[in-house]
Amino acid sequence: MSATIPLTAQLINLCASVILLLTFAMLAQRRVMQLINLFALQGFMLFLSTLVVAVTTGQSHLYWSAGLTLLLKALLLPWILNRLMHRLQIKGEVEALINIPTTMLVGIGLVIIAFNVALPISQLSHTITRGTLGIALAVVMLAFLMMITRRKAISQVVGFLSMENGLFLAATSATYGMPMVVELGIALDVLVGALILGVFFFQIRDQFDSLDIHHMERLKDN
Amino acid sequence: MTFDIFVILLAIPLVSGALLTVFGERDWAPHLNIIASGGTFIAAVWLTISIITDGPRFAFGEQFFIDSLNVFFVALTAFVGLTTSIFSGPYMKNEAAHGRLTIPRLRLYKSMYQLFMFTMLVALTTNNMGILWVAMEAATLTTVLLVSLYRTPASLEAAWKYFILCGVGIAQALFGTILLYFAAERILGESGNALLWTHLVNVKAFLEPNIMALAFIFLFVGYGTKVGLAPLHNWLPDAHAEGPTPVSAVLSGLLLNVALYAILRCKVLADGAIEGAFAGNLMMGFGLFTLLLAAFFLSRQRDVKRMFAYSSIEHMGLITFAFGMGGAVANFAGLLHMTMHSLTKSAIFFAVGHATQKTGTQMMDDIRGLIHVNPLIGWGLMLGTLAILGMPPFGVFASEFMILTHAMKHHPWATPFLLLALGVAFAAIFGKVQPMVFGETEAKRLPHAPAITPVFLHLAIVLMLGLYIPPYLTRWFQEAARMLG
Amino acid sequence: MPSLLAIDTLLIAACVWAILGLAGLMAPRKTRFIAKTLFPLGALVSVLAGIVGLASLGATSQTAVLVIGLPDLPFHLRLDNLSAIFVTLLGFVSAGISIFAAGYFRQGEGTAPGLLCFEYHIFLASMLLVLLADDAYAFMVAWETMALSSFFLVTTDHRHETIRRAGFLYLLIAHIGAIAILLSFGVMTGGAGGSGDYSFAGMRAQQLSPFWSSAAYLLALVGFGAKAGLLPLHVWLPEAHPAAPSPVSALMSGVMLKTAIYGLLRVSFDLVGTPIWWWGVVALAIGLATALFGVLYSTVQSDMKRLLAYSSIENIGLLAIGIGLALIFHSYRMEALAALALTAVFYHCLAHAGFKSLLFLCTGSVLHATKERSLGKLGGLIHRMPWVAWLALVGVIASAGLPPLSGFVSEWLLLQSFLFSPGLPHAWLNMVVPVAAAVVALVAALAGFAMVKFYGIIFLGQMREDSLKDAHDAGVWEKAGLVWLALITVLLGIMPATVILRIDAATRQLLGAGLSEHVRDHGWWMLAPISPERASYESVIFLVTIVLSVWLGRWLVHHLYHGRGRRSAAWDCGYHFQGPRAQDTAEGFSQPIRRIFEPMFRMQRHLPTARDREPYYSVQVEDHFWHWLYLPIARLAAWLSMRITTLQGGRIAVYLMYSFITLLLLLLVARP
Amino acid sequence: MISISGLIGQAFAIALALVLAPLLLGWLGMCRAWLQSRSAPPLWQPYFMLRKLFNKDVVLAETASPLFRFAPFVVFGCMVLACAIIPTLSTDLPLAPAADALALVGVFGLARVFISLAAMDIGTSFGTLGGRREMLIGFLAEPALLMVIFTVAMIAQSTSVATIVETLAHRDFIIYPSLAFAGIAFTFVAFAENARVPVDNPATHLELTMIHEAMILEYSGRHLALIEWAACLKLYAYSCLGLALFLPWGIAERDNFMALVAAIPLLVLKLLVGGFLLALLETVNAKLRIFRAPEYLGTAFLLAVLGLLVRLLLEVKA
Repeated sequence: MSATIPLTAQLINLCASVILLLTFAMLAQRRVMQLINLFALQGFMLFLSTLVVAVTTGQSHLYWSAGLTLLLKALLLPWILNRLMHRLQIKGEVEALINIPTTMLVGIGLVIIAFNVALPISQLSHTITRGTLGIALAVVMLAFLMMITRRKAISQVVGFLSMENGLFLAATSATYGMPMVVELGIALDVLVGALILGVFFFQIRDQFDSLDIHHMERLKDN
Repeated sequence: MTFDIFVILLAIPLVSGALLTVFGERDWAPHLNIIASGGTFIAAVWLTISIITDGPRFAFGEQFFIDSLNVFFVALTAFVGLTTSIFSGPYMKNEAAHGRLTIPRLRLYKSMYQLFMFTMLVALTTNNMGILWVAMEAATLTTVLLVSLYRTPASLEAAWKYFILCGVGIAQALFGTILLYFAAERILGESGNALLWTHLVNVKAFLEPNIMALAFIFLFVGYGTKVGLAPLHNWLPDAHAEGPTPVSAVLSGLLLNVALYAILRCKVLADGAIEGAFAGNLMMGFGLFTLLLAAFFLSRQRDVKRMFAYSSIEHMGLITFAFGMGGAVANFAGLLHMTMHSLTKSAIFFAVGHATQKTGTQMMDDIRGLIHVNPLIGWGLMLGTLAILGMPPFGVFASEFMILTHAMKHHPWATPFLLLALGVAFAAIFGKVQPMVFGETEAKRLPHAPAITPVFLHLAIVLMLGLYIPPYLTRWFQEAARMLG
Repeated sequence: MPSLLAIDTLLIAACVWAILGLAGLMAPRKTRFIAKTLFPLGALVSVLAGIVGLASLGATSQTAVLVIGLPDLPFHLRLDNLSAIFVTLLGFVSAGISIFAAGYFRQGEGTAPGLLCFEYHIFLASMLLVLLADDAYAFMVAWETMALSSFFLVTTDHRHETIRRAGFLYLLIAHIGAIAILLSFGVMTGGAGGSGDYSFAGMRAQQLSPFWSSAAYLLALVGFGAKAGLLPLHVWLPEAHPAAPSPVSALMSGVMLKTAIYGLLRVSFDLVGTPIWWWGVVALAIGLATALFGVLYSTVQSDMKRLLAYSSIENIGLLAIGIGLALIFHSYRMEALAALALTAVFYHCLAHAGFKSLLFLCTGSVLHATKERSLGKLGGLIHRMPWVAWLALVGVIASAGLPPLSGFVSEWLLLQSFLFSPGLPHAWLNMVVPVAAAVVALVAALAGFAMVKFYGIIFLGQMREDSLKDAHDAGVWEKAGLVWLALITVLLGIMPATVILRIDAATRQLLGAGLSEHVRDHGWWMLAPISPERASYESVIFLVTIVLSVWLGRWLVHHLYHGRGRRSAAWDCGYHFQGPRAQDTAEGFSQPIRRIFEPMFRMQRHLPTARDREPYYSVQVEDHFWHWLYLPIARLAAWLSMRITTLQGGRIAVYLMYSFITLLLLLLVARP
Repeated sequence: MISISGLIGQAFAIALALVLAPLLLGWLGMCRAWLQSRSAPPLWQPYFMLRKLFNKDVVLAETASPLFRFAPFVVFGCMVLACAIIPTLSTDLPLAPAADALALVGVFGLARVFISLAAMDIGTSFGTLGGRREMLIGFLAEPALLMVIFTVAMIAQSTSVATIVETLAHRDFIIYPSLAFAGIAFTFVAFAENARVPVDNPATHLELTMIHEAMILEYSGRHLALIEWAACLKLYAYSCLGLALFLPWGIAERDNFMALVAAIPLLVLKLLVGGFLLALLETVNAKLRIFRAPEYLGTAFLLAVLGLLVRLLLEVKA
């Protein structure tokens, strides 16, 4: 079966698989610094896969979005996060709420679910990269899981951004990209969001003396 | 000619938002805020009239589409936006006088307020499901800044939760949008038209049901987070309670509506593609669950704004349930209820805002005897509460009556739950508000006289609609309800 | 053909009331203008409404459709005989209360007089609309406006925590009742797959299966029962009535409770279709329990308005009994007997409206004169307030169900209808129903006990407090209102045949049968609902005989002997110089009742012992229903809320998990 | 409708009641004295008492209100009315339709309420105590009495006392077992209502036991005379009611003058026997504690209900 798949598709599938792997790595990662690096790498892989799709289909706007991805996801956001890390002097380990092995097991379960959910849909696809939809969904879910299990505000943000990466993967690989105006809008939102978050971090640290989100459990009803 | 008015509608908040970002600290800035809102409202009315007379139309190519459904929301949004800006004038001055806000924050508030209006208007009028998503996300971002305006630990926590939960939620909606595009592209081709609602709605019967179901689930969870459907609602009470009161008013009165509007647009597509009432059942289930849950939350509240936030959740549940039932009557009732809820809830928040300013606390146990402090605020809160609880002759009752009777006819199993929730909510809210309004207190004057007009203006409209819905409004609602199927 | 239809006149009356209210709202502090101009004008409108109602009895029903309302359900109004009776009641009784209020609200109490005037007149207008409404929406709007305006009236003096709580309880139960009523209407439109026509005409046209019609009936019983104060939804009544200003208590007890009876009659006889025999049994059983409960609790109260409130519960119970009997007879097509029972219901509505309003207004005068409503601190007021005292005596005798006043007529009719129940094609009913009559008899006798307590302790004996010496009699307006209501009570007492001939139109409308054939054969003074051989009552002769013998006896005694007399200290078996403290207290008077019916009460007693420094006796009577029904429900709701609020635990990770799990579940389970 | 003979009969019945009532009390006193081996007072003793009281001055308590003076007349009037309605000699009474058996209960109730109110009017401890106890007995006795009336009324298909008498006395003779129950219950009630021994003791002023006497402690002169006379009338009315319901034979029908003449001695005879039995029962019974009264009257009520059920079970052919 694999023989019938063209090389470009194989390349895209490879990129997607690497992204999935990186997501798992992020899930397992204890250090914030490493987490950001992994995130940057994930952005880079996303750029690669978008580029391959662009080359394969020859759609010009995909080149644009590939460039945007590289700029935003692989360079700008990791840089902002790094700056924040230094400015806020965040060190030490990322404390997970659930221990890492359990998280990994849950993550595998999620991947299975994601693949199964996506399976009937990807079979309908006429694009060459239909398998990646499952992977994209899995990435989204794993990022979700990461946000649930992490305790530091910054790692939650990384989780959030990596979720966006998953979405982007779905958009480019499964559908050959959304309309340009939409993609631009999305990118703008992500950027503004990240900036606002950056401002937030300072305020949070000012008020709580920490970026640990367990300080932020005052508003409750019980 | 009509093209212009739409551009003006969008341009006024955008431009004034930009202006206020720069000149927000000037003396005339609050007036500009009100004038801009007023201009938006006038433009919205103009647009509405033109839509009623000329029928639906496009703008900016096919990127924007205004029909009787969303023009109604535009008008409502512009109206509540105007009254809220009137209300926020003295309110914000008082806050500044109490030292809770600095001048730069006021600037931020005004500019973000206008930009927030802009994002909502874009979300309402866009024809592109992708831009809809972008606008929703942008609305989230602007309101996050508004919620965290006080920069207190509590407001930061609320804003953080709001941002993360809604951000994640909205991300699900994006996945849903991608899936929608994925489904549409197979029929509409890879042109940029595959996300245009007017095109989608033409081919909705040919969309692949499996993909559409999945897409709808993601869209529903995503925008549903923003609507505040349980159990995705957790951000909502925090954000409402900790932000400035005008923001609570527009969040409750407008943003929730816009999110629900997004779901409605998606539901129309899902209904066309999927056999059976999949989307409707989903909405009914979540609506009922939300309604019940929120009702039980109400009785444990101590913070007045938080309690009314839960009340908003409750009403969103009811409205979602109504639209879930579908059909001309239920949709009509749902639209009516959205209108009533927007008007009433924002009026309540206005009154609550003044009340909390007077007493200096949001804790209900510490607020007593509002009727002595200021009879108009006291009565405003009292009447608003009674209205939101569905007491006739206020309009909320009219829509609840229609929803209930329709439910009785088509889904009798749901009525006991509906009534249980409404009963519990009544006991909870009224039991808390009554001692706040009545009773004894030591009075205190505010540095700036409160703006009471918006409260009673809203309540008067709600009262009128409870007794008499003008025929043109009826036709308008019916037209919109018919479009929702 | 008159150019102005009766229904239009009534609508105008409602509008005038609303305008009067608004006029009050415009000048909230001009007490003189409000009291001496607006309230008397309101009374005038009331009289007019009463006359229109009276004139419409027996006329063909009139309908009207207003422009306001829902788009596909504008307000339908209809004035038929059933409404007309209650409109008459509303008009004539509220006239007296409004006149009284003109004198009563002179100082204003907590709320600005103008606002009170507004709430009061809106209350009147909404009650009128309830009676006229001919579709579910109009009915509900009017019904809830009525609840709302009366709620604000109850909480007039909202500075007291207890009054606020009373108001809250009242509105809550009213709201629950309204929900049940709405459901009942929903069922009557046919429920699932029905017509969905929410006008009353549509409901009449609907053919319901016995199951659904029973459901509609039971829901209506719950809904209207909550408003009327039927067990176990009565708890608001003894709280709200004492809290409200007296004219409001009078209006609520005298008129508003009757609108609930009206609603129950409307649903069970008019809208829901053919009744089933056990409906009547249910109403009968609840009515019996309510009546007995109400009267027992009324005997043990120490607050004069609470006593009257419980007495209202008792009377509502009697009305429910009558409705139950009428339903039983009606379901077996024994229309003549059903007409007898239904006439009793109507009559009792009218009678109770008159005498209970009168009594509440009297307590209002006492309250104003003494600032005191605890029975333990009153006494001997007949010396200081002769007008109020003698007029109250009229109310007391009527309320105790004694001839020759109004209360007796309705009780007599009710007992008559019990007496002829054998003949029902149902052995059980035949056995049980007469025994129920015994309970009615017990209730009537206990009502006498309660009323003697009420009157004796407030107006008779020695003054229990020194401050009572300064009490003054009611003013002119108050007196006028009291006299008006006393007149109604007396007239209803001595002219039963005339009144029943009027009522007949309504019974005939509901049942197709009435009492008029039999009643008309005799003079206006004689009431013989079936035939004089079977039963008859001539209250005029009755009254004349008693008056004559009183007068003759007096005349003879004074002429044959002498009229000499002198004053001296009370003898009291030689125990002279007993102070007012030696009299029975309110608690002491009801001690036999507490002792005999001990299990019916939830009592907390403190008895003095020989070693007490400061011996004291206290007894508090609580309602069993609080303890066994309301508190458990409240606790359950609180417990549920507590459990549910743990969902909002403050942890963002948990919140995220909720949405994650929701998403997963939907993806896995919810597929089309 | 109203015949001259009827009017004459009515007037005669009232006059007879006014005359015979004190005599009945005197007869009762005589019988009691005999049964207790005392020397008996004369039969006219109650008349002596009334004459004495009418001639005396009235001493009113300082705290008495007009109601106090008004009440004796109302009570007296009520009792006269009751006696006028109950057929003693003839069923042809023009006043009879004015009140049926239910209204009769109402008349007694009205009198009771007035005397109780009057008792409370002075504001003494004994007065209120008496009023309270009187109302207690009243609400216990009234249901039982109504049940008795119901039983009888069901037999006659009427609540009109005249019709009941006509039905029982002048139609085919049938044995009604239910009437036995009702009769016993009625006797119980009659004792209680007339302040006789098991419930009250007319001959004592002991604070623990008195009911009726406690209420009229403050009355004097003509007022007391009227009340005492009214008490006699009440006893007479109850006796006649009992006779009319359970031993109606001998009461004349409409337009039967001969029977009317015969009815008078028969009535006197019945009253003599009845009075003796009453005295006998009173003598052999002991006074009950006041809180035994509910049990006593509860028994009466139970018997009456049993009578009603027996009536429904055995005698009604469905």
